[in-house]
Amino acid sequence: MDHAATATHAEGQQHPVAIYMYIWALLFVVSTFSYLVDYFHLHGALRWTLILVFMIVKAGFIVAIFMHMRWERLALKLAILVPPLCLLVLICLMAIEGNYTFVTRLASFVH
Amino acid sequence: MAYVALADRDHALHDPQTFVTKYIWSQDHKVIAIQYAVTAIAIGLVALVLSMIMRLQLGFPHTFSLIAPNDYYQAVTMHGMIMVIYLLTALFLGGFGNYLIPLMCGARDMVFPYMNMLSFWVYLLAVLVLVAGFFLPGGPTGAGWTLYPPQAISNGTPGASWGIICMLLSLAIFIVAFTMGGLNYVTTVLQARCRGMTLMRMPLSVWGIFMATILGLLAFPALFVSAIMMALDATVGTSFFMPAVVSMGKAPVHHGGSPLLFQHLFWFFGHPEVYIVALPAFGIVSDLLSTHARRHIFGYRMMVWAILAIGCLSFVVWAHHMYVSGMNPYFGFFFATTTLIIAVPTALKVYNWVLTLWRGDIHLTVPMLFAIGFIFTFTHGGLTGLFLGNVTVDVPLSATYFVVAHFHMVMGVSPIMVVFGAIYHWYPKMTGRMLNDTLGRLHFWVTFLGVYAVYLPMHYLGILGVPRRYFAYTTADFPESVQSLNASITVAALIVGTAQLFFLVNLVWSLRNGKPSGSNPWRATTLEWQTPDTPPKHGNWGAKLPVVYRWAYDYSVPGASEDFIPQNVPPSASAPAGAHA
Amino acid sequence: MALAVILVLLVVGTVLFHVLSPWWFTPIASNWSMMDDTVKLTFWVTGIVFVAVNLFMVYAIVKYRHRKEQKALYKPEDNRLEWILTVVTTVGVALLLTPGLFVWAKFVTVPADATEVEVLGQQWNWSYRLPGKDGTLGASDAALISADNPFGLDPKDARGQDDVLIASPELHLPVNKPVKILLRSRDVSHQFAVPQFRVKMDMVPGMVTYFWFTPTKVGAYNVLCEQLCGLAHFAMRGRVVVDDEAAYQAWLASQPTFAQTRAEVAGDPAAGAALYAVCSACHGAQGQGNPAMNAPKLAHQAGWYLARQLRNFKAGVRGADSKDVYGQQMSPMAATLADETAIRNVVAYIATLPDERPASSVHGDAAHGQALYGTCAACHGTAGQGIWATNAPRLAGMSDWYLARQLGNFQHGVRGTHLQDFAGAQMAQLAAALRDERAVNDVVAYLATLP
Amino acid sequence: MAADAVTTDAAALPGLHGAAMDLAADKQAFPVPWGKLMMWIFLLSDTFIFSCFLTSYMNVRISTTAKWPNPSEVFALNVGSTPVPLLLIAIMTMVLITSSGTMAMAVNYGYRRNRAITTSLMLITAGFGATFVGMQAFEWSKLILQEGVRPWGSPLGAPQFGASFFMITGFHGLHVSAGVVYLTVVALRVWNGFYDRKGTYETVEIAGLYWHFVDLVWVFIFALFYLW
Ligand code: HEA
Ligand code: HEA
Ligand code: CUA
Ligand SMILES: [Cu+2]
Repeated sequence: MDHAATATHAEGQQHPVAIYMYIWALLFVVSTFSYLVDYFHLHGALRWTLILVFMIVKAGFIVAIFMHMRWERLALKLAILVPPLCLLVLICLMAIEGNYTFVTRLASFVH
Repeated sequence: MAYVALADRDHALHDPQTFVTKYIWSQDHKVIAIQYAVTAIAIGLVALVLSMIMRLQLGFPHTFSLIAPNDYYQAVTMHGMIMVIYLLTALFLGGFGNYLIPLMCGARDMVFPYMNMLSFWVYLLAVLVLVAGFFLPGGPTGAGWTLYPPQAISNGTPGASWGIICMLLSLAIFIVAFTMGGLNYVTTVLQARCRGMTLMRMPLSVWGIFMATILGLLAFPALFVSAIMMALDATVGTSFFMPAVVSMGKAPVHHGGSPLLFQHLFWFFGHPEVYIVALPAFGIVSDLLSTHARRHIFGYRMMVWAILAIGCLSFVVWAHHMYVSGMNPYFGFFFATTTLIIAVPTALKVYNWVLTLWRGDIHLTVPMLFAIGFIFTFTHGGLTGLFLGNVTVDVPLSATYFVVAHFHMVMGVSPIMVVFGAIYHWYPKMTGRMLNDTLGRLHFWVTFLGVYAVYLPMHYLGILGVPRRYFAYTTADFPESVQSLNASITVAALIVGTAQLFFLVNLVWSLRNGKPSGSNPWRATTLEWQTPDTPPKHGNWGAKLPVVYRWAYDYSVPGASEDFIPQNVPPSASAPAGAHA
Repeated sequence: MALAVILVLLVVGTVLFHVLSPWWFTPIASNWSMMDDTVKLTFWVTGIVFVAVNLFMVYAIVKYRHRKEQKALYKPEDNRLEWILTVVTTVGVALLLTPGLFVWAKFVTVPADATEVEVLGQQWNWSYRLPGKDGTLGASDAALISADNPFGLDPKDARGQDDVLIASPELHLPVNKPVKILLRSRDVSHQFAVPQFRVKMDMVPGMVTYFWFTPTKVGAYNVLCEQLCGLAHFAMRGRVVVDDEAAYQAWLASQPTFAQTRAEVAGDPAAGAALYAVCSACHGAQGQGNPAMNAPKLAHQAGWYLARQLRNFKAGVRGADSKDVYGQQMSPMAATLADETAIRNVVAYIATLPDERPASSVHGDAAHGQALYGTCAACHGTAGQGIWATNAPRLAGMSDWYLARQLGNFQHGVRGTHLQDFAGAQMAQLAAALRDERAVNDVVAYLATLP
Repeated sequence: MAADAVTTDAAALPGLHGAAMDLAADKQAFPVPWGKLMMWIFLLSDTFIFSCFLTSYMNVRISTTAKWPNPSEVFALNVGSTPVPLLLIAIMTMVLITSSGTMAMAVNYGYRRNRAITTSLMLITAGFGATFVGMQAFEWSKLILQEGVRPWGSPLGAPQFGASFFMITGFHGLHVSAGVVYLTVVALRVWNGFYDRKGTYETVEIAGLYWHFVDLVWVFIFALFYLW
């Protein structure tokens, strides 16, 4: 947490430029990976897991480093990162609902 | 600490010179609050008149027949939407939120006054766009305030061409306005409190408004998105919510959209929305009760946690509005459970309100009367909510007048009670004069008894099976007695409606002739009553920000010389530290 | 203590109102009596809470009202009490929820022996489809819907051929047989609701929803639409008739299958011409109508509408009312048409007649009429051209005196009162929105201005 | 709790307890400038907007019975004669990520009060942003003119494909464009020393937050729309 200390004592968020370069490079790599997932026509569960994993990783880096979340106080981290969780309920239920609609359509409509 | 200084950093208050910058382009949260309140009440009165027109049709369908079916549906829609969004949401957050947050937190103003000012003007624009609907060809939309597609945008629904676009546009604008204001309220509460004002010392009014604002910031996006998508469906011809439909025998132009998706998005907004109008009422009524019962609020911590719990839960109960919508029926289990769980924290709040009165020193002032009226009607309305929340019980009652009765009792009556109580309570601070007491009591009694006479019987119409959103019934559907009951409901509603004149007259008359109130007529502890001058000047606190030493509820502290100790009074012999820091 | 007294009165009054209220559930006619039980249970629990909370509040108001040198008790937290209350409430809530969920579990699981019935909703009426011999429904598609395939069934789907189509809003069901109601909508969301059955469900366009029940009482029940579906939502009625087995089979036998409706041959104008000779006496050789004979213009009126009216006259659904003088004259005339083919032929002939504009004879304020017509336009079309999908006949360019008279008939219960005249009943409800004779004349006057 | 004004030394306490103490502090809950917190909360709200868009897209895509075009073919670019899947999208992604990198450094130099570098880095960022929007315009025109995809339907299959695509990328594009303007304005203010006079460069960081968020959203769009 000494970072936090420096971060708050010195003005604003100051961290060695190198770390941005590093993350930047990482994001490049991960993006390339997720691109390759498509390039090599991976399918099914594997494709999905990879896509989502890479997505989360990238999002994680951007929020944590570029947006300095990593150096913020836990209170702020929680305040910003917890509320989106209630979106998960919406997303899951909407996926199920979409499926349900799809099934009823298959069952009784011309297609 | 580098950052602690931030909160001490005083606003660069632009000092208003001209009349215009003082009262029109004002950045003073108090002026903005009043602008918000007046606009909201004005448009609220429109909705009130609409409701009276509806009642006349329902009560005396053939004697008056003022309106045709399309007018009726337009009235219902505008009535509902105006009341929920443009009256209550705006009044509680834009009005009371703006006025109370900085004063109760001991801030000089909102953190970003300029944006706060914009918020009002954009809100006004939203109202104007909404009203414009009345004057466009085809009139305002008659799709019901839930605006379900395909109905909302297909012929056969009044205002399906211009009205609905107006409505969607107005909602989008309103959301922009609300976001500008809301960001201000939240940030002010979190970052701009005065010294010693910890979150757990804040008055519950602020807590309620704060939580409601957060709900708004997270729930309005769903409405915003669905408004955009529906507007696209209507104008560009996309098929988000529109499946292939044969409207009026014409071949389908849309394909494969999902109407249920809209309903889910709408209620993902809609349910938090109902708490957006409920939570501020919860908070404010807590302060009214405690002040006028000269007793601390009972179980303050519990009250705060309940507000938080209700806020979180309100995002996972939305589909209790959709039990019979044709959604995946298995959702019923999940949503019935989450919905009934909400009853527990809400119940605790009810208990704590009553327990605040218990062993109090109750002054039956006008605000107190309204607060008690709130407890009575809210308990009633909340309990009927349990019927509807329990999926099986909802099936026969859904879409009947039972629902209408439920949500009027809990939203159309109880928060309105709080609005009135709050205005009687804070009017002295806003104007330096008391509202007339006799008129006030008259207003209370007619409104309270009147609305109960309106909405109690309505439940039973619903149980009998009378559907809502019906322009008229035939005797083939329901016995004559339904008609006579509807007639008596209408009479009661008309009386209540006109009784609001007592209030409006009182508001205007007391401005000049009310008896001077002094700075703290109710002998209340919270900071807004401790301002150096009443009404507070721009900047609220004169030279020095207040410092807070105690929670907001030090009433009747043992050993204190007075039966109340303001939050900014340091502990001393005559003012011992309360039990609760 | 006026407040306390009044609050007590309100609580007592509420309970009394509940007990004495004549407004209560309609007698149940399905297997869902458990739903009523859950409702009753909820009333007990919430009722007790309501009384308890409010009476306690009254007690507090009375006992602790302000008096000289009285001081409130300072005791911010009482965790024990809070916990007890939490537990009690949780128990109360669980008490309500558990039975509810059990019943819901029944609701979502359709019995294996339930027969399927499709309800097709549309602005603003109902029609139904039964699976037929093969016990399965054929596939449908909104894109296939047209005046002669109103159900939008797929002609190529073998399963659909024997589907029984019920074009009328009246559905018959056999008593004590579980049915799975499949709900489909043609245009917007509707809701198929019969208060006596308790259960109901929305029908959502673009998908098919369902619910099930077992009718337990022979009788006729009104179907109400309980999802706002546009202007005539409140007038969207149907009927479910629960029959004993014999009556049901008899009814079923008289309903056409999809294949049969496809097989119907178009009417033959030549044959119709001969039949029309009778009609021409009153309605004129060109079907231009004749006020002197009280006979409206027929030319240019929609064929499906004429056919339905002829059937209605024949069956005594229209023109039976003693106050409907001219309708009573028409009935025997319609009776001269032997059968469905005759009706189709004469209608086919009328379709060949030239359209000439009758002189207008009704005087009113067309401008005001235009405002009023906003409502009518929803079904009859902004140009008064008539729309088959809403069962609405052409109004523009038809005999205005006749329109005025019919509106009057609808308003005064002369027309649209027969149980089988659903469209008429619907029109009657909307005609009621026209305040008086003047309003009627204004609308008709406006119609006369339409091309 | 002490009865007189409390001022917690938040930075001192780590972990949950520290978080609790932060929230229990008087005056302010978070050791960040007002504007920064406001931006964070706004972004939170915006997150809900984009999530609703994406959820809707997911729902309609799952529920439609029509064929859903395969994005990796639709968005392929021909290099010579061989179609390379998602080529342009990949490049756009890289551009946006790069812009995020430069922005991050701009913030950094801002706090070091290095006006020249900050300004130039921000302008570069804005430049990348503009490039991104340009590429998007190209992609749109290709989709509309060559593939014949329209918001109300497409020859390739489900009408929701075009609809969702134009709506989501369009809404994101608006965010980017707004960001470009926003960054340029702030950059100029940096240049003319506005923030030196104001005494703090937090505005640069706030602008940065917004920009990174735009990048973040693209990450999700890329994964969920193009790769699904
Ligand atoms: C302020 C607004 C507000 C509030 C606070 C509530 C509160 C609740 N509402 Fe209400 N509701 C609306 C506004 C509101 N509602 C609106 C506007 C609609 C209609 C929208 C439309 O269709 O147009 C609606 C519709 C509505 C429906 C949909 C009905 C239908 O369309 O079929 C449902 C169903 O679950 C529901 C449930 C509830 C529940 C369970 C609560 C709970 O929060 C209530 C909790 C409170 C209590 C329970 C009372 C106090 C508790 C005690 C005294 C403890 C004792 C209890 C026990 C021991 C059991 N409401
Ligand atoms: C806050 C919300 C609110 C309020 C206050 C009201 C107030 C009233 N409502 Fe409304 N109503 C709704 C929200 C509200 N309603 C909603 C959401 C719907 C659903 C719409 C839909 O189905 O789409 C609805 C629908 C609705 C219906 C059902 C129509 C139908 O389904 O066919 C009816 C019928 O009687 C009705 C009647 C009334 C009456 C008589 C009042 C009376 O006004 C109550 C008595 C008067 C008061 C309690 C005073 C009110 C005070 C103000 C309005 C503030 C004005 C400001 C000042 C006077 C200072 N309303
Ligand atoms: Cu159909 Cu309402
Ligand atoms: Cu709800």
